[in-house]
Amino acid sequence: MIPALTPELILYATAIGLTTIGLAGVVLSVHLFRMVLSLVIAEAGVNLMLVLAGYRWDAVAPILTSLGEQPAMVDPVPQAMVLTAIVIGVGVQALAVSILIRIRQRYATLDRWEVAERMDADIAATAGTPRDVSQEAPLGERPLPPIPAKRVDPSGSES
Amino acid sequence: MTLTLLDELLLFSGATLLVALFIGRGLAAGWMVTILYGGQLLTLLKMAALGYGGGIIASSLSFTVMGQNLSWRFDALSWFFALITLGSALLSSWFACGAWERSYAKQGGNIWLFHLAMALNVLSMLILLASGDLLSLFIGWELVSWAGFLLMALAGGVATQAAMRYITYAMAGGMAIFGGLALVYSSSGSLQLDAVLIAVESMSTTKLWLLVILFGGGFGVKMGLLPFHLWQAPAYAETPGPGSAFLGAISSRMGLFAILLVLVKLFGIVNIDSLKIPFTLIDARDLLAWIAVFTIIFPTFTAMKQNDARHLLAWHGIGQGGYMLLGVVVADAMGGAGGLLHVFNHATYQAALFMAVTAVIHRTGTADLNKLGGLVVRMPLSFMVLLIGIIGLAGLPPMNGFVSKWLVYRSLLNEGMPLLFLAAVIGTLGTILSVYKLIHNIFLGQLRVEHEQVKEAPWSMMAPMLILAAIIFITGLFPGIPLAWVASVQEVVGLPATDYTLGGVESVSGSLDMIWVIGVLFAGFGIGAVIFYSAGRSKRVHQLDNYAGGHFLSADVRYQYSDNFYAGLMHLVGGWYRGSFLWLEKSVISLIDFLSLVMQGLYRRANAEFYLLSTALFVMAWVVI
Amino acid sequence: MNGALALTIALPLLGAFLLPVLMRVSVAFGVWIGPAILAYGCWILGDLWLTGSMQPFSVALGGFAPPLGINLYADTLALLFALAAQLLGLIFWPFKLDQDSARRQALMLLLVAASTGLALSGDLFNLYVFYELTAVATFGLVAASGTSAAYAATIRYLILSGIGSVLTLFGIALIYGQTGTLNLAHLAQLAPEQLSNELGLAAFLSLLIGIGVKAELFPVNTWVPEVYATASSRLSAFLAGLVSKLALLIILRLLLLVFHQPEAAQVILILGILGVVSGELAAWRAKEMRRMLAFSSIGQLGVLFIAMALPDGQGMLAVLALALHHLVIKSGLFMLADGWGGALQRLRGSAAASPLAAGLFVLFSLSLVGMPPLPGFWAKFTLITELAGQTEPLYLMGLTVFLLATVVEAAYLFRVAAIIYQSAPQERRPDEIPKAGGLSLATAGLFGAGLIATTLLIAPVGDRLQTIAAQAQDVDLYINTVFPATPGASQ
Amino acid sequence: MAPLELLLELTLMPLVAFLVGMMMVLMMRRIAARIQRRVGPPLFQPLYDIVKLHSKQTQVSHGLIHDIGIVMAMGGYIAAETLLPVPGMNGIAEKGGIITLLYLMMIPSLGLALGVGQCANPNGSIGIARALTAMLAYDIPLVIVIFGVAYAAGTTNLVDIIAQQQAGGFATWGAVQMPLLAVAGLIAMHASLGKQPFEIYIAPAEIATGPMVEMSGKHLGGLFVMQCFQLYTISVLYVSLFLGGGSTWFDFLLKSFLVLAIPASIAYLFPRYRTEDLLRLMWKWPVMLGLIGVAFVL
Repeated sequence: MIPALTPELILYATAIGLTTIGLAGVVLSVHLFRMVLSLVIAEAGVNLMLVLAGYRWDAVAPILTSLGEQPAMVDPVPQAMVLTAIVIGVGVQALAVSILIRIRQRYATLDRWEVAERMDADIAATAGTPRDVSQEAPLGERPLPPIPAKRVDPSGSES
Repeated sequence: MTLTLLDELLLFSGATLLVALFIGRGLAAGWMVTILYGGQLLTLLKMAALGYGGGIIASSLSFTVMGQNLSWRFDALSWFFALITLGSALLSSWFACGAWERSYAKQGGNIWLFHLAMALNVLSMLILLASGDLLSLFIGWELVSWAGFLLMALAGGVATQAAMRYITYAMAGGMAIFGGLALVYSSSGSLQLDAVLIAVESMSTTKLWLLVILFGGGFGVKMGLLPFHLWQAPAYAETPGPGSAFLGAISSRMGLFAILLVLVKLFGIVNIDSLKIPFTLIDARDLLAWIAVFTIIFPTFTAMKQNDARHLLAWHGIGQGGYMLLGVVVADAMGGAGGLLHVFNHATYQAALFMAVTAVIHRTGTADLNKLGGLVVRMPLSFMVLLIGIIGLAGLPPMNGFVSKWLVYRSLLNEGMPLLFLAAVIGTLGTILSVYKLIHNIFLGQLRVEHEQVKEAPWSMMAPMLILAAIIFITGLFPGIPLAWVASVQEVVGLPATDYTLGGVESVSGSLDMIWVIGVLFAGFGIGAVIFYSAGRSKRVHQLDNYAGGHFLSADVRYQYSDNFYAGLMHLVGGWYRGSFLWLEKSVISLIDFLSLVMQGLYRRANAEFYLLSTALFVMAWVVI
Repeated sequence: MNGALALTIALPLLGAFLLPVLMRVSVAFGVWIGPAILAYGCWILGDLWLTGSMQPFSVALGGFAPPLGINLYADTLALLFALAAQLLGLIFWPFKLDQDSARRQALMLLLVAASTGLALSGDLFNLYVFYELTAVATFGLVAASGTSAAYAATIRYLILSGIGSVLTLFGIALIYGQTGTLNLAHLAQLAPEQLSNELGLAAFLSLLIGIGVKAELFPVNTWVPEVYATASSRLSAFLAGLVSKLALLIILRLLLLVFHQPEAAQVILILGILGVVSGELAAWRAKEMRRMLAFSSIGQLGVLFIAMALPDGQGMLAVLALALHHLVIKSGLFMLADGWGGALQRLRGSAAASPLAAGLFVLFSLSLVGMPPLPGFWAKFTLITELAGQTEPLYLMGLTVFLLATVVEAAYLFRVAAIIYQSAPQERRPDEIPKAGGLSLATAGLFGAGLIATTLLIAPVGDRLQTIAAQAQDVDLYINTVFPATPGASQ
Repeated sequence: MAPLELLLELTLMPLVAFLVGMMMVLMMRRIAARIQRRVGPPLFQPLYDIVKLHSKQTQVSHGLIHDIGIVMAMGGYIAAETLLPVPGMNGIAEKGGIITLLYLMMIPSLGLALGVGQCANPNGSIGIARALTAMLAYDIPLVIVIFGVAYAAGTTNLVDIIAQQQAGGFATWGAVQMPLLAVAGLIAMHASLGKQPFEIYIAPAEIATGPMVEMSGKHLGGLFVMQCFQLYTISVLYVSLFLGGGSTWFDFLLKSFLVLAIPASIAYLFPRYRTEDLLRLMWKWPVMLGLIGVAFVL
């Protein structure tokens, strides 16, 4: 039986819904930019949640119009907080997009697995350590007969 | 604050360390450090009252940190072990100065670091021996294991690998002890010895079992008891000459000191005896006894297969450790005395043997038993020292090793433990076999062409060896001297003391008087010599003038049997060497490797966000339900 | 004098925004602005620390009374960490002058300001803002090192930290919805009735995981190895040493003041144990110095989480001792990693090249592993005795995992020491052997000297830590200082 | 025990041992001869051999240790004799028990080993390796037997053990009390003699009489003397452990000769055991019997 559909419940549901959609987007997507966008959705959802925390149905927006008696007002504090949260969110997203541009220039791809692979290869190259976890060379002593010496490495990514 | 004798000793030892640190460069440094060890020994002898009457000399240095007060003091037990430590340190560093030092420096060894490591070892051992409560015991313990690591690792290459393996074992042991310490602290509220003594009575058996396992395992690692013995042989063998003599003599006996202090004195053998292993009729004491007995057998028979003299001796070091623990664990008057006396005896002949082998290495450049032979004609004195050493190690009458083994056997006989008695005898016989292989392959048989010009070891190395040989024989002839110290240690530790005489032990069920036995033995040798030499002079013959089934022997043919020495025995026993402990160690390391691979995979390309979400959901669900 | 406390945050912020402009005006003047600000901040905090009567005090920003306004709460613990933030900021100041050094220095000032704010702030949302500020500053600094791997690492870290902030906001929303206030002291008063139910626990957990991203909590620390491997070692030293501790401090304050449910402590304990296990074991196979140090810091922070999970604040002393000890050791080790950054095999024979660095490495490893006279041993001793006192099996499991982790740690640290002390392979020319030198060696030496100093005067340091811990534990002291008995405006 | 009288005993016991030992060697060779259907050597043949060997002109030696080895071999047994109580003379049996005696009996084999080692002949070394392995083989049952007897008697002092056995006449003899131990002791004793089935280490065909390959002249003479002492010591040890020692000289000698006759007669009927078969035999039957015997005693 669906609980009574009070408007308050709908708003809470949308807030939590938005957050879960955002987070699911981040987890499921492969393209980095798509992940940043779904992060935006998640933040919007949480901001809505924050506003709802101080919301009262029978009250008006917390603006002091006249000096006299004021009608019942909504709690202004969460709204102030939401302002800063939104500002921070925008700042972070701008930084994220600029870094995505850099990655696009350097790695020519924004596929998260490819970027991760390239990053590991770079770190190993700068440090000078051989990459031990790769499909071509299984770990540990080879139970099978040794690979013939002169075998060209297909991926060619060996630096 | 008045300087007690113990403070003097510790300051003296600290001064030796500083001397080694700052003026260790010059060649005279070695002699100076040796003289300082001599000084330390003198200050220790000034405290000789401990060794005979018992009593305690407290150090004025004691401070409290984070609510724990630490104090240091000496009693008969620490005095006895300190005597052995300083004795072997003095003789080892005397052995190190002079000729050996020069040749070691020529081969690129760092003499300054060697003397520094030795001084550090002696200081940390004294601190461990002087520990007044469990926390200072643990601090001393860690210092000793790290100082030992330094001494083992300074030879570089293979020695560093062996030292690395040692430090992992030592850390595991140290952490087990730390865990045990924490459990004791949590149940008794304080780490002072008397507080713990009271707390032990009220401990539940499961907690006592846990403590016995933790402390036994932790100290057992240093003593090289069975499951943890793999590190000791390569570590002691690869240390440079006199270092291995010092480590072999005393370093792993610190484990026995700690077992005596904690398991025997604090927990008390009777409590340990009451810990029954469920469903079986053996209790904790029997378990320790059987571990000790297997520690006697397996390393001794592994020693027989070694081809490097130093490794053979190091494996024997582990084996003999088993006797000491067996004696202490049987814990009747003779057993305790046997175990403790064996600590002293073993220190003397193990140091002598390692020094003799180092002298051979010094002269011939190798310790490989298959590349030596016939050195008795060129190095007679070293032969004599090695002979006296192996007679002691095998435990045959004229030498002191026999007295302590006799005591251990008599205690097993009195307590009526046939299987333990049998296993101990198997250990002794195995020692005799492998020890003969040592002396045969080095000193007897055909002298090699390249060893024609080998001279006797220089006097700076020969003097300490001869002193040790003399000590072995004298304490064999008059075992009463060390037995006096052992008796006072037994009182301190709570074992029943033995009634000893100068010649040996007096007891209703069969006594031993070494003066008579050795007297008769030498009388027999005299009569034998008379019979033998009455038949006129014999002509000395060259080694190649030998029966070879009609062939003519020439210098280039290798007419010596040394490889696969006990072939007959190995046909039967060879199959039993499956290196199961080595396999156990490898499997633990590969497990850790696999787990770390899994963890690294987790961090390398893991879908971090997925983890974050899953944990958040999981935690939320857990909270809601 | 208490007003000056706010200056320590305000000045670096002001400096951060003015620096790019000043740099363009005159480089000579601009270079000294940053260090001067930080030095002044250290002086204020040092002065407060010494002259202060050890009594905590609360500064209401802008004169607004705490329940509504934001207050800075400074007890000895917070002062200690704030001073550490300013001092380490000064020590790890990016002195290298190149074309975007202005940007890097500005971000550094931002990072230090935000860290000081984290240490001092008494309001939950204010903490969130500072937390985000640190995150953004870190992104900037990591990306500043310019390599493509750094960019990749930053973006992955950014996304993870973004989700973290989403969860933190979610937690804050829940708390505000429930109690209507975000001031820690006020929350502490209201918590027993309003936040001890399921919702309170859910709020805490989302806060824990949100802030846990920065505090290298188990499931969310996958960014650590990548960021520390790509960032400059001075930055990773600052991050690993200090910033992760501050995030931990927030969770600790929350645990002490607001959330007393046992489930909260159990979650932290489990995640701590998993952190220790994964950190230490991953470090066992690490082939590269910086990545190994990153895994080791995950392990050590896991230990801090275990210490924090001890019921009703018993572990406070252990957390404090272990945190400070880890701060000194990890910063020192990362400074050494500055010169020895690359693969471990390449370090062969570098002891001969730079004996002081090798000596320092061994000193740090010994203390990290807990060799008795060094402070590392005493820190571990406090934790182990606390853990052994508990009866619940989970704590005993934590104890065994901690002990086993130390063995694994000793193994891989001394494997590196053995490699360093090996003789260099012949074919390597002497200049090819990595040398740790210059400024970073000096800073590592500084930390080494600090370590030896604490070893010598361990007793007084121990007592001082005990007083700080006792003061930090005492909840109603916190409430009374923020809301003095008479609800008058605080000074 | 006045010191003078003790001194007299200490000299007399080895002398008696030597004479009885020679008679035993003669008996061994006579029994062997009878089995092989020949007459066998005259009465004093062992003495003639020893004197002949000692009076050879060219005595060949491989060095000091070679000589000392032989001296140790003889000396060890001479010392062991003084620990063996003989009717009327106890020597220094109280000063050291059975365990000391067991160890004293190992000294000669070690001395011999050193001497042979110095001869630098591989056959000798192989022989010694086999001899020590054989010692490892027969010593284990011997030790079990000794443990059983010592535990039953409650003391390791031979004089008390003999006194206990003589107290009840025939009924309290060791063999009667502990039959299994007696049988195990017999097999172990037979092996320790190094006679026919167990003489792998002298094996003339394979390793040219093993240790004795470079022994000639007084060295071989010394080994002959050692053999006399060896036979005497082992048989007297067995007699005092299981057959209640000798209350009178005649009964003591009768028992010792009888005890020695058993292995002597078995000896020449079997071919040699290989080393590992010797080990397998020794570690299987006598050890089994011994352990069961000890189980009864416990």
